[in-house]
Amino acid sequence: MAEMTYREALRQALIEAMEEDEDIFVMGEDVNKYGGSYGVTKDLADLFGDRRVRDTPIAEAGIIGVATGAAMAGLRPVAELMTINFALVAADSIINSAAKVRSMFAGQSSAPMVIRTVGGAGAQLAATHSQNFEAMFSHIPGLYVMMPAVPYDCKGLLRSAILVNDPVLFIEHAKLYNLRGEVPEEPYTIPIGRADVKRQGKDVTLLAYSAMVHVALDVAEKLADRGVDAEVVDLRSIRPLDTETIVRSVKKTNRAVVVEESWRSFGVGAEVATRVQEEAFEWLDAPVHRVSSEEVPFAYSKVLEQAALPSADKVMEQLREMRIL
Amino acid sequence: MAEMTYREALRQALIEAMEEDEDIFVMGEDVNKYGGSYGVTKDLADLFGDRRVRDTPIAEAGIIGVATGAAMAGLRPVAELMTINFALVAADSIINSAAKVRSMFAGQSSAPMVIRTVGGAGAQLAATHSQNFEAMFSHIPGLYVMMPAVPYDCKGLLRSAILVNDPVLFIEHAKLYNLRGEVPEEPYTIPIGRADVKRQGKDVTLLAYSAMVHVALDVAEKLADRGVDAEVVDLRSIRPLDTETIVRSVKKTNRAVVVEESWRSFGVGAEVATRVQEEAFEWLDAPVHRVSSEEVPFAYSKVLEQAALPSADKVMEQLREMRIL
Amino acid sequence: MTIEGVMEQVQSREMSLDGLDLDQETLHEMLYTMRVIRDFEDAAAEWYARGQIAGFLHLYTGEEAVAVGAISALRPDDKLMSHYRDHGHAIAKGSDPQLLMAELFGKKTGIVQGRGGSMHFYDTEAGMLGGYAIIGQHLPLAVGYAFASQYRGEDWIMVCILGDGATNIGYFHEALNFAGLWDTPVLFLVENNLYGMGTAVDRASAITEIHRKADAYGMPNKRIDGMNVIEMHREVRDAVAQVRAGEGPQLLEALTFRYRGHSMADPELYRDKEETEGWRQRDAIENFEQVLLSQDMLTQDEADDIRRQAQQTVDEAVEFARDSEYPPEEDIYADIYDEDTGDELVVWT
Amino acid sequence: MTIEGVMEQVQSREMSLDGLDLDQETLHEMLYTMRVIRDFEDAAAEWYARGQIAGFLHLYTGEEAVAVGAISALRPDDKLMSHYRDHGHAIAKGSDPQLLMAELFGKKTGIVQGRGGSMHFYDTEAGMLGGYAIIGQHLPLAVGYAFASQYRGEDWIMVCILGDGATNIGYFHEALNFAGLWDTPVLFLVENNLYGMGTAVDRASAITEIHRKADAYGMPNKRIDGMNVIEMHREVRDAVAQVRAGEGPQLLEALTFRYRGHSMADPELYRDKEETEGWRQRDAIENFEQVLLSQDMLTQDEADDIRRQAQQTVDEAVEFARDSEYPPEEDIYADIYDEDTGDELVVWT
Ligand SMILES: Cc1ncc(C[n+]2csc(CCOP(=O)(O)OP(=O)(O)O)c2C)c(N)n1
Ligand SMILES: Cc1ncc(C[n+]2csc(CCOP(=O)(O)OP(=O)(O)O)c2C)c(N)n1
Ligand SMILES: [Mg+2]
Ligand SMILES: [Mg+2]
Repeated sequence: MAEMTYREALRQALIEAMEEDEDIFVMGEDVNKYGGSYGVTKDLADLFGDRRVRDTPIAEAGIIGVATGAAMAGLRPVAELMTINFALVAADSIINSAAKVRSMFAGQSSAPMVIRTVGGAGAQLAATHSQNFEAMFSHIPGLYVMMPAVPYDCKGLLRSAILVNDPVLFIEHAKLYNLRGEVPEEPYTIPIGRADVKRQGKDVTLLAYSAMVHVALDVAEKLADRGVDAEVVDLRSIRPLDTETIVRSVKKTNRAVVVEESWRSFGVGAEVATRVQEEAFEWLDAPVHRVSSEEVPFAYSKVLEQAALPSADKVMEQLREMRIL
Repeated sequence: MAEMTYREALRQALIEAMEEDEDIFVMGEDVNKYGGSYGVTKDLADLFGDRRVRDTPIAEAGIIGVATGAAMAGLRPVAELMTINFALVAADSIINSAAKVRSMFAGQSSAPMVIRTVGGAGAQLAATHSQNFEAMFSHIPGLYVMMPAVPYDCKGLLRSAILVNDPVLFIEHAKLYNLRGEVPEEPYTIPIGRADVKRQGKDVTLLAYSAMVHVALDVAEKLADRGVDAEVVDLRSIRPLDTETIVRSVKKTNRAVVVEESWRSFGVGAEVATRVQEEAFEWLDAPVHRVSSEEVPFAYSKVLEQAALPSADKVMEQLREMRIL
Repeated sequence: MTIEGVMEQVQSREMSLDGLDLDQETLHEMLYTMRVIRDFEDAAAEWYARGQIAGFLHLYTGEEAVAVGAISALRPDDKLMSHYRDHGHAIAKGSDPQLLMAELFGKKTGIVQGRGGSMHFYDTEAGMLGGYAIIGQHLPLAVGYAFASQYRGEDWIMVCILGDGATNIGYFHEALNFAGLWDTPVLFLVENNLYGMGTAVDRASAITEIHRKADAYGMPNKRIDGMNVIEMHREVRDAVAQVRAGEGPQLLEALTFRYRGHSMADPELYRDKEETEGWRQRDAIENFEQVLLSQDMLTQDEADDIRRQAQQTVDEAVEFARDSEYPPEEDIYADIYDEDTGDELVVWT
Repeated sequence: MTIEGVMEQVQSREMSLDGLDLDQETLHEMLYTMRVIRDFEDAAAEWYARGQIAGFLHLYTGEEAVAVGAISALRPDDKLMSHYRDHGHAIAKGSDPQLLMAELFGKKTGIVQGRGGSMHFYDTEAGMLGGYAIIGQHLPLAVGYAFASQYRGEDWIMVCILGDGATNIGYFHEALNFAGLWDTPVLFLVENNLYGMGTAVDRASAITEIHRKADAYGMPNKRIDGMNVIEMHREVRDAVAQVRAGEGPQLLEALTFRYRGHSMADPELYRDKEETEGWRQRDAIENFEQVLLSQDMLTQDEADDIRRQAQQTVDEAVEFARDSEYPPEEDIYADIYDEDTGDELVVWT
């Protein structure tokens, strides 16, 4: 297996798919001449030309609408939203067009498309550029929502996202693009809806996704030093959520903490915790707790931003309160 | 106390506030000449003139943006979005402007405004016109989210919404406008963030809001016939959520079911259930369960629409599964 | 606005068949289709009043010339997307009125199996690719769909129908810019019926010559007479020929009027009865029939026959709708996601 | 596009003070402000490279004539809203460079206490009512804010600054239509620097004469020379006089160029070094200084002095920023909601 970055794994998935299927094209702000604001589409225009790698105006509602229309006509667009914060101006296109045409038109239409975008805080971009909206979009029937944490998952999940016949919101994390990891050279898929146990353990389950998986793994290391054996479940897919894997883990460990970068109230952790108590109530030794971002708009200043984000320390603190430590 | 409809109670709150404060004005699609698509602003133009009751173009992002700008300048707009479904085209204005200016500009600005809108299914309006987005907007720090169920709460909560110095998303329910109830003649406020126990009981807590309060009350009657004494808590305020009242009730009854019209996954019920297990874990005899809308886009046909909605029967079924019945 | 005030604004010509290759049969067909639309809407109103149709029902009565004139100028493989006031467009594009009426009744036999109702007709076969109820939302969809024609080197085009009110929403701006920039083969057809719900054009739009908005995208545009089915046909034919030839998108603004309220719930407080009456006097269907009669393209017997046939078509549609079954409850789970997706791609637990 | 190609498109005049009541002191002030902006940006770039400034940093280098020319034509009580490339606008509107620099450093003494950083300056006192980082979002805010002036019968106006790229988003359309319809006292000032990030105007907009988009809202509009601080002043002065007089909103498109990348992260792969070089040759600051010297409105000594003072101002700003404290962690909970709201209105449990 080759080692490559999260960014490169995504790029490879795109290239492989585009080589196989002429109907796949990429569109978005600055994906061509600029090479993508986070470099994922770098040089794609050289490989596939302006016809299949299309710069767009700054018009996210239009971008997703145009992509949806093209998908309805049988093409397979991979549309990039520069960041998920801009998904708000496209929220109607995503929720009321892309996610609706199949059911509203009784299966006569569909929108096989991927919306690639970037979420997360940590880069000092302040209140409107540091948000996590996965919980909001995962509320919507008709959408899939993916959030990979490692290069391997990037490549496999993006391929699945491109191949399924329904719209996928594929949320990358700005702080992970340079993360390196093992990635097979050949194309492969990872099923959407399958969580991944990133670390086996028996004493407590840490449920995390995207950048927070790395916080959870970090915590698990720290716990191991203190003789506590944590299991780390990487949700990977937020809609659908892999209740089975989550519940299996909690039934083994009897205690769970969700580590999420989204705001606590009405966040992903709420759904995860609710499912756990719905399906593993008898197995739980303690309530499922959440370590989330503080419920505040993110500030620019590093001190403030870091104070609002979840961290290994905060997770440790939570585990201490639960007397797991 | 006078008896009046939900619609009339809202209208009265608007009129009282507008009479008191010249800075308050109403804007939205068809609020003037047409009288409001659900009639809440009927004849307001006759009372306050075109200057203070302003028809707008069909441009929801602009409507909320303009209202936010006016609020930043010290006016107090009450902006109507014809339905919450159209809040998606205004999602960025709501979340990234109205809810952000106070914190992002360190208190130098603020957006004291009310966004009045209508949510809910049941009127056979199909997939894009029947949605419930309260969970999505309640995720956002900086916003308040209200959902009154009865005329009394309409008048008191709308007054509070108008008086607070931050943006409030005020979601009415299309099926409740003709509901009648007792409403004081004089102005009064109800604190945002206070749930209301609409029926006292000791055997099980039904947690509901908006139209589902009436389903819950209906269930409570049915339960009473069978000797089960249900408490019905009307959340009223979704952000903030009144954890105190919810938890107090569950500590008394030891069992709770959320009845919500929103889709289950990542809905309001998830947050409610999570808080209950976080704060009343030891008191719970059973997991908190949710009776929600089926996770499907709503269809037009009445059979299909009704099949997807929560109902007294479905709640009864859930209670039976929990062996409360 | 009075009809006179409005019609001054278009070069409203007499109906003339000069330069059009519309044979008698086609003309009769057009008249028939206009009558079917009119009767369909009357029946819909009736059955709404009787409680068999529900939801929002937006009728097309009065605007028939726009749909029939425009769509008669298309090829069968051309596509159409419309807004929620879509009955006339679907009928003109060739959808079966029986399936459309069944949809209004919420039946399983409906064109979208009772899922969408009045506002969401969709008929792949007819190329009627949806009625959309979020204002402006279908404009970028139409551009994207049309883009596929261009991407694949095909020569069908897309007609995207919208209202005057829809020209004020952001979608309009973004979609027209995309179309202009990418030269997608789409014709935007604005039905300017002078009102968006209860708001007159000049209370919603900073300019009232709606078509001139297209200048901002370098897009050829024109205001035309939407009450004149022949002129509608001619203008759309010409525009479509250019769009098909790859000359880029265009926009036409058809002036027209809805005789009824915005939806069945509309008390029409915002306008006088006289205004509507003026328009009814200039009824596009009666006018067209008169012209055909006077030009000897139609006999009175044929006219009566067409009237009778149209009514019969609609009666049969109602009968079909009434006789059809409601969808089974389990249909709610159908078509949320592709049901043939394998485990290697998606797992639900 | 080369500068020659672009400048053909404006009636670029020689700098002439005819008809302007700009006294020598004001002219010196303008030159000084331009220099402060230039030096401020150089310092920001330097301290970004040194890791003391982070996030997205969009510099205004090259565009100084736009901000200074335009804002010098405003009254102090006029308001301004800007996009994320807002340093120049804040400085020109009178914000203290020390507070601005402290903001870039993320300090508690910053103009918004470290909450907003580069993209979100806000200074009530100066009437600089925000830098906004979501493209187009501030346009309706500006219209709404200006509406308050009209609603209350006051006569201050709003200037709303945006980029060429921002004219393609739906917000632009909705906001300009609102402004045109309600006649709100707002002047839209488009800084057309030929690129939105890495996308040239003609790859993003169906028409390249950006100002003509305002025709769609019946709004007077004009393309002007954004490299000529005197012409900027003159045009904005004239437009503002009309806006203030209640004649409705206007739009000006200033042609200009950013010498640096879009943000500090930009490798500038999408354009040649020569293109930038051409513009630098016509530098607005050097040009202005030359004209003042040649017209005897400025001596060489004064020019040197201004240069020195500007540099000193910026040096002091950096010093202030460096010496200031970071905000305390508990600040994250400040200003989410009004902290003075009583229990009768809101209860958090
Ligand atoms: C985004 C959005 N806002 C508001 C509405 C409610 N609404 C439905 S139709 C309509 C009026 C549309 O007018 P116009 O575009 O002129 O079409 P017409 O009904 O006159 O044919 C409005 C405001 C909507 N469906 N979508
Ligand atoms: C809605 C939205 N989409 C995309 C972006 C990312 N973005 C930031 S600046 C920019 C380019 C803007 O160009 P222009 O308006 O011309 O202003 P300039 O930077 O040239 O001054 C883009 C695409 C954003 N901030 N907001
Ligand atoms: Mg209309
Ligand atoms: Mg630019």
